This record gives sequence, structure tokens and C-alpha cells, in this order.
Amino acid sequence: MDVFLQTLVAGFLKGGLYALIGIGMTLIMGVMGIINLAHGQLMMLAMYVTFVLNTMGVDPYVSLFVAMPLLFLLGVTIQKFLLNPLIRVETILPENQVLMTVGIGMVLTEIVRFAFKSDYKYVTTEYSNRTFSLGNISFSVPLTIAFGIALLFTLAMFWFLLKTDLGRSIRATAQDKDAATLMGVNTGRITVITFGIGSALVAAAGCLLAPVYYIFPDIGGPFTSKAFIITILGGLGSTVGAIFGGVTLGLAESMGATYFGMEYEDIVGLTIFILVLLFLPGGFKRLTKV
Amino acid sequence: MAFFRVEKLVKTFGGLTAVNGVSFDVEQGQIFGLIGPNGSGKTTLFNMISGVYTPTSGKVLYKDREIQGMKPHKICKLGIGRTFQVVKPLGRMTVRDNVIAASFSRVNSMGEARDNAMEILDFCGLTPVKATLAKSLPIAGRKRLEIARALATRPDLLLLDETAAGLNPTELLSAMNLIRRIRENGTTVIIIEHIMHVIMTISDRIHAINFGTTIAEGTPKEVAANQAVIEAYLGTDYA
Amino acid sequence: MNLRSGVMSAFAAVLFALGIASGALAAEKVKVGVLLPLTGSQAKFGEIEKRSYEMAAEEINAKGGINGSMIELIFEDDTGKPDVGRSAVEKLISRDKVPVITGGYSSSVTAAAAPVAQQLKVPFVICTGSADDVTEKGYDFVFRINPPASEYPKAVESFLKEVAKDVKTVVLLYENSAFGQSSSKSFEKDAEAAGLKIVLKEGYQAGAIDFKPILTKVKAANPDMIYMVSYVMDASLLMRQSKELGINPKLYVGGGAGFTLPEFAKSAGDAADYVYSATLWVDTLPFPGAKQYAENFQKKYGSDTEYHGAEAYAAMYVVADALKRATSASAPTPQAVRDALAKTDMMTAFGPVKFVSYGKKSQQNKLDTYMVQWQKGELEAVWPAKVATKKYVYPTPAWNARK
Amino acid sequence: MKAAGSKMKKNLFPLLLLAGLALLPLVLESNYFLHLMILFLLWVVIGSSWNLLAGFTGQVSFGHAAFFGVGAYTAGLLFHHLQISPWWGMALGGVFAFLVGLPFGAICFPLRGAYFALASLALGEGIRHIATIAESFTGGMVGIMIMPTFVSKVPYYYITLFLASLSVLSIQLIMRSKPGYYFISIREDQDAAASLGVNTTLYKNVSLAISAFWTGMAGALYMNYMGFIDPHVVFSLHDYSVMAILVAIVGGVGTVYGPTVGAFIMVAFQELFRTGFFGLFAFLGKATGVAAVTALGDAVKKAHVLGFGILVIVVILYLPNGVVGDWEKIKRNVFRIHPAK
Repeated sequence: MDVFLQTLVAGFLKGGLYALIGIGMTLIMGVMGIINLAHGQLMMLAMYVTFVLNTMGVDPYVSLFVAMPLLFLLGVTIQKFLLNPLIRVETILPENQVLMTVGIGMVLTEIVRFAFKSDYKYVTTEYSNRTFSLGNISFSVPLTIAFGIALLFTLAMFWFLLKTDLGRSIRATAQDKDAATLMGVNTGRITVITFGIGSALVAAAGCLLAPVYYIFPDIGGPFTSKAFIITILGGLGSTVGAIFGGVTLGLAESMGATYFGMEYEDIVGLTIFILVLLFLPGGFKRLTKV
Repeated sequence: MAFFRVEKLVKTFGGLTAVNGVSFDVEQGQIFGLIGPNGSGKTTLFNMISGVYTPTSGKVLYKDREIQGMKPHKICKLGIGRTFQVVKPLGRMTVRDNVIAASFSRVNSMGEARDNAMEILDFCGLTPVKATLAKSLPIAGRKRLEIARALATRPDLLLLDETAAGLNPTELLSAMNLIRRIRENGTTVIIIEHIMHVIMTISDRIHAINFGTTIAEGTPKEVAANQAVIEAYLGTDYA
Repeated sequence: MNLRSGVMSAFAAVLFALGIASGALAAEKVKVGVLLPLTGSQAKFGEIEKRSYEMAAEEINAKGGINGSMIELIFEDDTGKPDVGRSAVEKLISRDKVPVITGGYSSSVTAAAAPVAQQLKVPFVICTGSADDVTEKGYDFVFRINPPASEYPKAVESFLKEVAKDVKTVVLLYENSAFGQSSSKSFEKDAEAAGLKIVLKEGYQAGAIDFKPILTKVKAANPDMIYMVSYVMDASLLMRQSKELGINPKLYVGGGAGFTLPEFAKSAGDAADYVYSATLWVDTLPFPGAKQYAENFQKKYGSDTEYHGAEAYAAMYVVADALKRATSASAPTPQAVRDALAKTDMMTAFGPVKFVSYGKKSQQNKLDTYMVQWQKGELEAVWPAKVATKKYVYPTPAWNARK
Repeated sequence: MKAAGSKMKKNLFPLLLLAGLALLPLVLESNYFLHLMILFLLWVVIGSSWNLLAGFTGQVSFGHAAFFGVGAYTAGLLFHHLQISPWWGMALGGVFAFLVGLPFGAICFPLRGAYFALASLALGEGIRHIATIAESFTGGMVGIMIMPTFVSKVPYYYITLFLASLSVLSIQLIMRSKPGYYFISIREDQDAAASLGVNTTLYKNVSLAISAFWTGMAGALYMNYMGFIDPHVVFSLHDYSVMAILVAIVGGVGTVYGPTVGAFIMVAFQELFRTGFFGLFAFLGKATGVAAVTALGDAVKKAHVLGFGILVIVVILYLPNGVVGDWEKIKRNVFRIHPAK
């Protein structure tokens, strides 16, 4: 029983972090219809920001306030100067934007490698290893905080998309770009802002992950894969779906690790991903209609 | 038995019924007009006939064979060709290659396909633009290409979906001319059209639907005089 | 048109310069090719090894080089990929015409490079690549200084036999890498032969965020010993999360790789305390020049070295020694260097080097391995007793019993 | 007349290139350059195969490493378990890659566009994990090592050249016949294609089968030539799946010779950067005594992946149809040659 509960808790906490990674991706995929294969790399960048600030004595949670705006700007720049121009370019493959994000991911990784080498970096705080226990079940303090903040951001995003003008414009663009344009939404600007927000959100995930994990230039790739699994699970453009997707992936990985063996962790994720693609197109959003 | 018949065709999407029990017969060699206001279910009918949608219920009978629910490419092989309301040119292929691709549904060798294509291009008056990329054709050219491509599959029955929309008067005349010549070659035609004088002039029979159900059928004259049709097109005030 | 001819003439100039570049370097020097990952994810160790090679070459040159001619190192970046590594070896042999190649960091690059050296008959002195296969093919031009992966846990086995006699149950965790899979397999075999019971054996994909599920299972199994083959950051996470869960075996042992690196202790903090690890080398070993090498490295580059660096440093001396014996009047031929290498019998900072055949292996250096333990943030050699700098702490104190 | 002349010229160029490549080992005695040429030709096969499925049929696969790896492992495992010469694996590698392509297609083809890309990526990664975990069968990460058959590069060179020519030729012939027309129809508009009698599912699978077959052959050849494989090498997302895409994109997607050009550029690019322009920077640094030049050379050496990334971005932005597809544009803007009007 303890094993089961501990696995459950571990999966849940990890899932909160995954959700935060997923929300940014789901917005970008929902609004622009492209897969951002540089998503994990953006998170990696935020982790390095956290690391650099940490060497100057800044707490990772404080660096949220630096990394998020920075990554917002970077996201805006990428969308404006690298992705939006492609809409006008005549090509054979409509996936050009996706391929562009592959290139961007490579460049980001290599620039960081140039600056920091391939060495592992880590952000140690006095609370990195701290835990509290409920019964026999141990909770990691930083992961619990991360879970809380992820939940907070999701609710904020939910409110933002539902209640603000900008949020409504983003939702309109996600639903039907042409119709939104006709209704007077500047969809070019919306895509730029969306990519910025998506980048800022994944930056938050990076800052929260930094104290419990470690940092190296190639860390982005695996998280990009996780991000798109979460997005497909939850359904494109659905913030609540991203939470579901994140927690589902976290739980599935943990359960898979405990009851199948840890080496199956990634296969469990990929299998669920393929099954959802095939049998539940639209993800959990389809079930809940949220 | 009829050459082509649909029996009580029904198609629902979720809770919405797009086509609700439509039946009609088409005789070989006819030009059969299908009219109805926007959203009345005409294109849905075409999509069921050509295999894009599987009907919720009902039958599609072609040369005494039930074909509902068959895949589009099978239906094409049986001899039913179609055009699309929103044209779907194979954009980065030349006009000639578009038609060659379609010709391969009947022949396997490149030489035969090319010969077939040249013949069709000539018939449709597209020979001068054969080397142009399909995406750079003007709208009239694209509509014509749709027809040429459908003809290249050597259909016995041709479904034309709003071939005349967006054409200028000269282009209209030559389009009507083309449709007549297609019929003269022995191909039966079912045509969806909004431009009344076009459909009234070339059709042998007309079937009118509204909200997915039949409201009238008969010769162009009969349908034009039908009260339900007038109401559907002009609203009750004009009745 | 002007621009085009400009491009053409620039191209011609480049070709010309390339011709000079390859010709001009043929002065009175002895070339040694070094194959290392200098970019990519393994670059960290490639860099340490490169510096060690350079340091050793400078020392040798300062003492007169190879019978008067200077050693010139030609580094080739294998980027950690076998096909690139192979390009590099081909270049070293056919363009630079080196009489001997050394280096070889990752198992996969080493395994792809060794047959090339063998077929082209140029000796290849491997300093790190640890795949067992490489010296089991009867290649007579391939030599290896470091022990193969399967032999890393040797010292652990003797420690279990002589000290930790009450260890009966073992949990085995390893990363799914060449090193992890092969050394865990050989450890399992030997442990079972010694009468230990493997209660849980799990591989994992390097880079996991969370080891809690697996560690929860470990805790439930309550083993006497946890043996982990992990790279540095996984190692650190494993220990941190073991501490979080309060798992208390009699000893934690790392199977080489990540557990001996300074980063492990720094990032794991006090969770690293009392952790044992198998290792191939520490600077306190009583080999001539070991301590000095570590100190000089620190002085010269301002950063710490570790066993990979020592392997490279020793490899340079082994190669130089063979070159000296192979160089009589003329420049050394690959064949002469190979013959000289086969007769190598010398002491280095990394330990004695002599290429012997045993079991399936040939031209393999046979070395002892050691056990180290983190004590108060310092890595101390604890086993075998004759090389110990501190006495081992056994059994490991329970987490809540520590201050 | 003019048209016929230009067509002759079009066909003549590849023949001349082939003749040149066939004679190359006679003039090029350096094993090193021959090795680079073998890598180049290997990439011609992989890039062209990917291009058949993605560039011509419009199904952008992010999982081609699966076929490459299966080919390589077919050859490797035949030898490993049954001591059968890995050359047999050449033929079988293609066949097994084709067989793996069947479920691959069944899973991915119901999906369109980006979803297809994601599913193929997931499958490619999945198969890598499986090859890693199924240690007792594949040898896991320890990998499989064999002794290459030939000492000389020349036989490998001719075998690879043969494979490359055969694959490119087969693709060219296919593209000039019924399946080729069907592939492009599917790429341009699946619904229109279906209405013209194209069994889209069947022909997508045909395209995948051919693509997988050649890629698998390339993988098996890799095993024979390199003598070593492990799952992270031959199933690598980055080194094969993504690289196959880059080769085609840079050369020209949807053109028969684009991937050939792309393969040459990518292999040359990587080697130029890795060696610091074949030691040019190091030499200039030494000759002029300017430390900055040497430092620049070191930076260049370290920047080869960065260079790839920038190359991709630049190509997608400015040459979206690749060097071959946008050749006219390049002629206009770089060489300032305007076609005589």
C-alpha cells in the first residue's frame, strides 16, 4: 500500500510540473497549429537563467520574475522574425514552421553549450532536499511548491483566456483564424503574444524544476517530447486539458516505473500518446468538453 | 431498373440532420439538376454518392449495385466522377499532369495516360495552358480543370458541384457548352447549380431540396412554377 | 559575373592554402593522433583528457621528446558519434599519416574506430573506451590501458568477501548505457556466484527526474546493499531521494562512472556522505607521479582532474615509451610501434601497464580496481587496505542517526 | 527543338556525375576522402528515401531512424545470433524495414499533417527504447560489433555508389510513372486524389514501403561498413530522423536530385567545421602568428552543430525549396546571372 501511495504522490507532483510545461505548448499548438519542437529548449534556457542568477545568490523562485519576462521576449522575437515570415513563403511542405523550430532548438542548445560547455550545472538551495511526511509517504517540498504554483498559473491562464479581451482574441484565433481576422482580431499580433506567453510559462516550469533537477544543454529534447505528449493527451488549446494531460503522464510514468520497471517509463508515455492519437483524437478535451 | 437511384438517403452529423430521406432516379443520358438554397444538403448528397461520407441510412444504387459506404476511389473506378464546389486543384502539378494523374484510374502505362490526357485537355479547351501549374490558373481555368480531371477518369456518371459559380458571362456560356458536349458523348450528369438560368436551360429534370428534404421534382418548367421552390428561394413573403 | 569569378579565385586560394597547410607541417616531429569527443555531450571528459595528453606531451618534450624529435599531438574531435569518429581515424591515418593513435572515450566510438586501426595496421592505444568486446576480437593492433567495464566491480567483490560479510541481499540499479548494462551484468553474475541474493534489478533511462517510485520499491525490499551504476547527476538524484525516503541499507555502492566526481558530492550535498564507489584511480594511490599529476593539473588549468584524465596522461607516457623504442634511425613505422607496444612493461601515474592476454581478452592491461568512500565531503581511498587513506566506515550510519 | 535539347542536358548531367563518381577511386587514393564519399552516398540513399515519402507523398516522417536502425540491426543480429554474414542482412535489412513499415503506416496514416509527424516521431523513439531494453536479444547498449569484411574502402565505395544510384534511379522511374503521379496527388490534396480513383491509403503505404526499404538497406550497409552499432547510434532521433529531414530540406524537398545535393552539402559542411576547414584556420594562425585566427579556428571547430542549426534556419527562411528547388533564385541573387530573355 505504501508503495502504491508513494508512487501515486510522486506521479502527481511530477504531473504538476508537466502540466506547466504542457500549458505553454498547448496554447502554441492550439493557436498556431504548429508543433513547437523547441519548447524544451526554451525551458532549458530558463533553467540556465535560474542557474546564473543563483550563482549571484538569487533564489530560484525569485528568478521566476526574471526568466519569465526574458523568455516572453525571446518567444515574441522567435514568432515575429522566424515563424511568422514563413506563412508567406511558398513551399512544398506545410510543416516548414515545425522544421524551423527544430533549427531554433539546435541553435539554442548549441549557443548554451558554447557559453556553459556540456558540464552539468545544478542549483542547490537549502530546501532542495527537504521533505515532509504524511504517514509513511514523503513529499518533496520543492516539488509540492512547484505543483502549487503550476496550479496557480493554470487557473490564472484559465481566467485570462476566459475573461480578458486579449484572452478572448487568443481563443478566437485558436478556433478559427480566418473568422477571427474577419472579426477584426490582429491574428499576426496574437500569434506573437501567444508564443511569448507559451515561452514564459515553460520558463516558469524551468525555474521550478531547477532546484530539484540538474541543468545541461541537451536537457531540452526529452522535455519537448513530454510537452507534446501532454498536449495531445489534454487536447489542443485546452489549459485544463494540459493539467489533466500533465498529471496523467506523471502518474502513468510513475505507475509504469513501479509496476513494469523503470526502464519502461518512456515507453509507457509514448504508448499512451499513440493510443490517444488513434482512439481519442482531441484528447481529454473531447471527454470533458471544457 | 434505373441507371442511378438514391433511396431515402439520411445523413446526420451529431444531432444535426443534413439530409433527411431524399430519393430520386436519374436516367442514362440525362442532365439532372439538383437545386436548393445554401446549406440545404446538396453537397452532402454529393459527398454520400461519391463515398466521402457514409450515409446514416438509405441506399445509393448505381447500375443496380449498392454503392453507399464504398471508398471514394472505388466509386471513381465504378465510373462516377465528381468535381468539388471549392476547387481542389493539385496545385504544384501542371494542368497536364493533373489530368494524367486522373487518367491513371483507367490505364497503367504512361503513354496511354498521356494520350488520354491530351484528348481530354483538347476536349475541354485546356491545351493552351497544359504546361501551367494548376495553382496559377484563374478561377475559370480551375473549374474547367476540375471537369477535365473528372472526365479523365472516363465516368459514366459525372457529378458537377457549382461549376458555374464565379464565372463571367462569356465563361458561363462556354461552360454550359462544355456540359452539353459531355452529355452528347454519352455521360450522364448530375449538376448542382445556383445560377438559375444555367440550370433551367441545360437540365432535363430538376430535383429541389430544402432543409435536407425533397420539396419538388420535375421538368425545369414544373419546378420553376412550384410554390414550395419559390418560397424556399424567395421566402414566404413573395409567395 | 565579376562576383562569380571572385568566388572562384577565392576557392582556388583556399585549395592552395590547404595544400600548404598539409605540407608545411611535415617538420621533424613525431605525430601522435588523439581521438576524443571535444564537442557534444561528452565534451567535458574529452576536455579533461585532452589537457592531460597535452600536459604529458609537454613534459616528455621538455625532457628531449622522442630521441630528440618533438611529439606533435593531432587531436581529432569524434563528437561522440561512431561515424564521425571513424572519419577522424581515417583522416589521421591517411592524411596525417600518424604512426600511432590513442584516445577513445565512448564505447561506441572506440568500437567503431578499433577495426579501422586494425585493418589499416596502425596501433590504437585505448585509454578509456571500456566495452569488453574491443579487446576480445584478437586485434593485434589494438591495446587498452583501462580495464574493461566488466572488471570495474572487482574491488567491491573483495570488500564484500572480506569486510561486509553480513551483506546477503543486494539491489542493483543501473542506467541503460553500454557501461551500465555490461558492468551490472558482470556484477550480478559474480554476486550470485558469491552467494548474494539479488532482490531487485532495474535498469533506467539516464536523465529521469524522479527515482521515487523505484526507490520506494527498494525501500520495501530492504536490502543490505544498494549497488548503482549511474552517471553523475542521476547518482546525485538517487542519493538525494534515498535520503528523502530514508532508505537505510548497510552500504551504498556506486559502480564507477558518476559517483567519484566532485560534482556528485557538490550537488548531492550531505546525501553523498558514506557512499562507496568502485574506481580505477585516485590521486592518493602509491604510483609514481600520481599525486604530482593531479597537483600539476590543478595548477595548470585551475580545475580538478579525475581518473579519466589519469588514463589519458598515462596513455601518453605509454605511447611515448613505445615510440622511443620503435624509433631507431628512421621515423617510426606503425608496425614498429605496434611491436614496441606489445613489449611494454612500465609504471605510470595510472599504475603498471603491460598488455597481456587472459580469458577471451588480448593486449589488455590488467589492473586492480579500488574502492573509495565519501567521508565529510572528501573522497577517500578505503579499499584494498594497502592503499587506503582512511579507514572505511561500515556499516553506513542510518540517515536519522547522522548529525 | 530547344526543349528536347534541354531535356537531353537534364538527363546527361546525372550520367556524367555518375561516371565521375565511378572513376573517383582511381584518382583519389586517400582513404579519408573515400570515407567521406561513402558517408555522402549513404546519405543520398537515406535523404532520397525520406524525400519520397515526405517530399513527394507529403507525409512528413520524423521517425525514419526506425527503418535505418531496423536495417542495421537485421544485419547485426543475423551475425550476432546466427553467425550469418551481415551481407545477407543487406537484402533482409530492406525487407525487415519494409515489414516494420506496415504497422508504422497502419498507426500513422490515419493521421494527417502535424499529427502524422508526431506519431512517427513517437514510434521512432519507441523502437529505440525497445532496442535498448531488449538487452538479451539486441545486446542492448553494449551494441553489436563485427569485423568489416574488406580492408580497402574501394569495395564499400562501389557498393554504396551502387545502392545510391539504384535508389535514386528507382525513385526517378517511379516518379515518372503511375505511382509517382499518385504520390504527388496525395501530397497536393488527399480528397481530390481519392475522387480521381487514387487509393490514398494503399499508395501512402506503397510510398512508405519503398522509402523504408531503401532506408533499411542503408542501415544494413552502415552495419557492414562501420562494424559497430548500438541503439542510440542507429535509432537516433537527432542523427538520423532529423538529419534525414535536413538533408532533404537543404537540397530541395520534392525534387529527385535535391537530397543528393543536400547530402553532399551536409557531409562536407560537418567535416569542414569539424576539422576547422581542414586545418586552414590552424595553419593561417600559425603562419600569421595572430592568436585570434587560431582562436577563431577553435571556435569554428566547436560550432559545427550550431552551424547546422543556423544553416537550417537560413535555408527555411530564404531557400524554402532547397538549393535545387530554388536554384533559379540562387543564380539570380548570388551569381547575378539573369536568364536571357
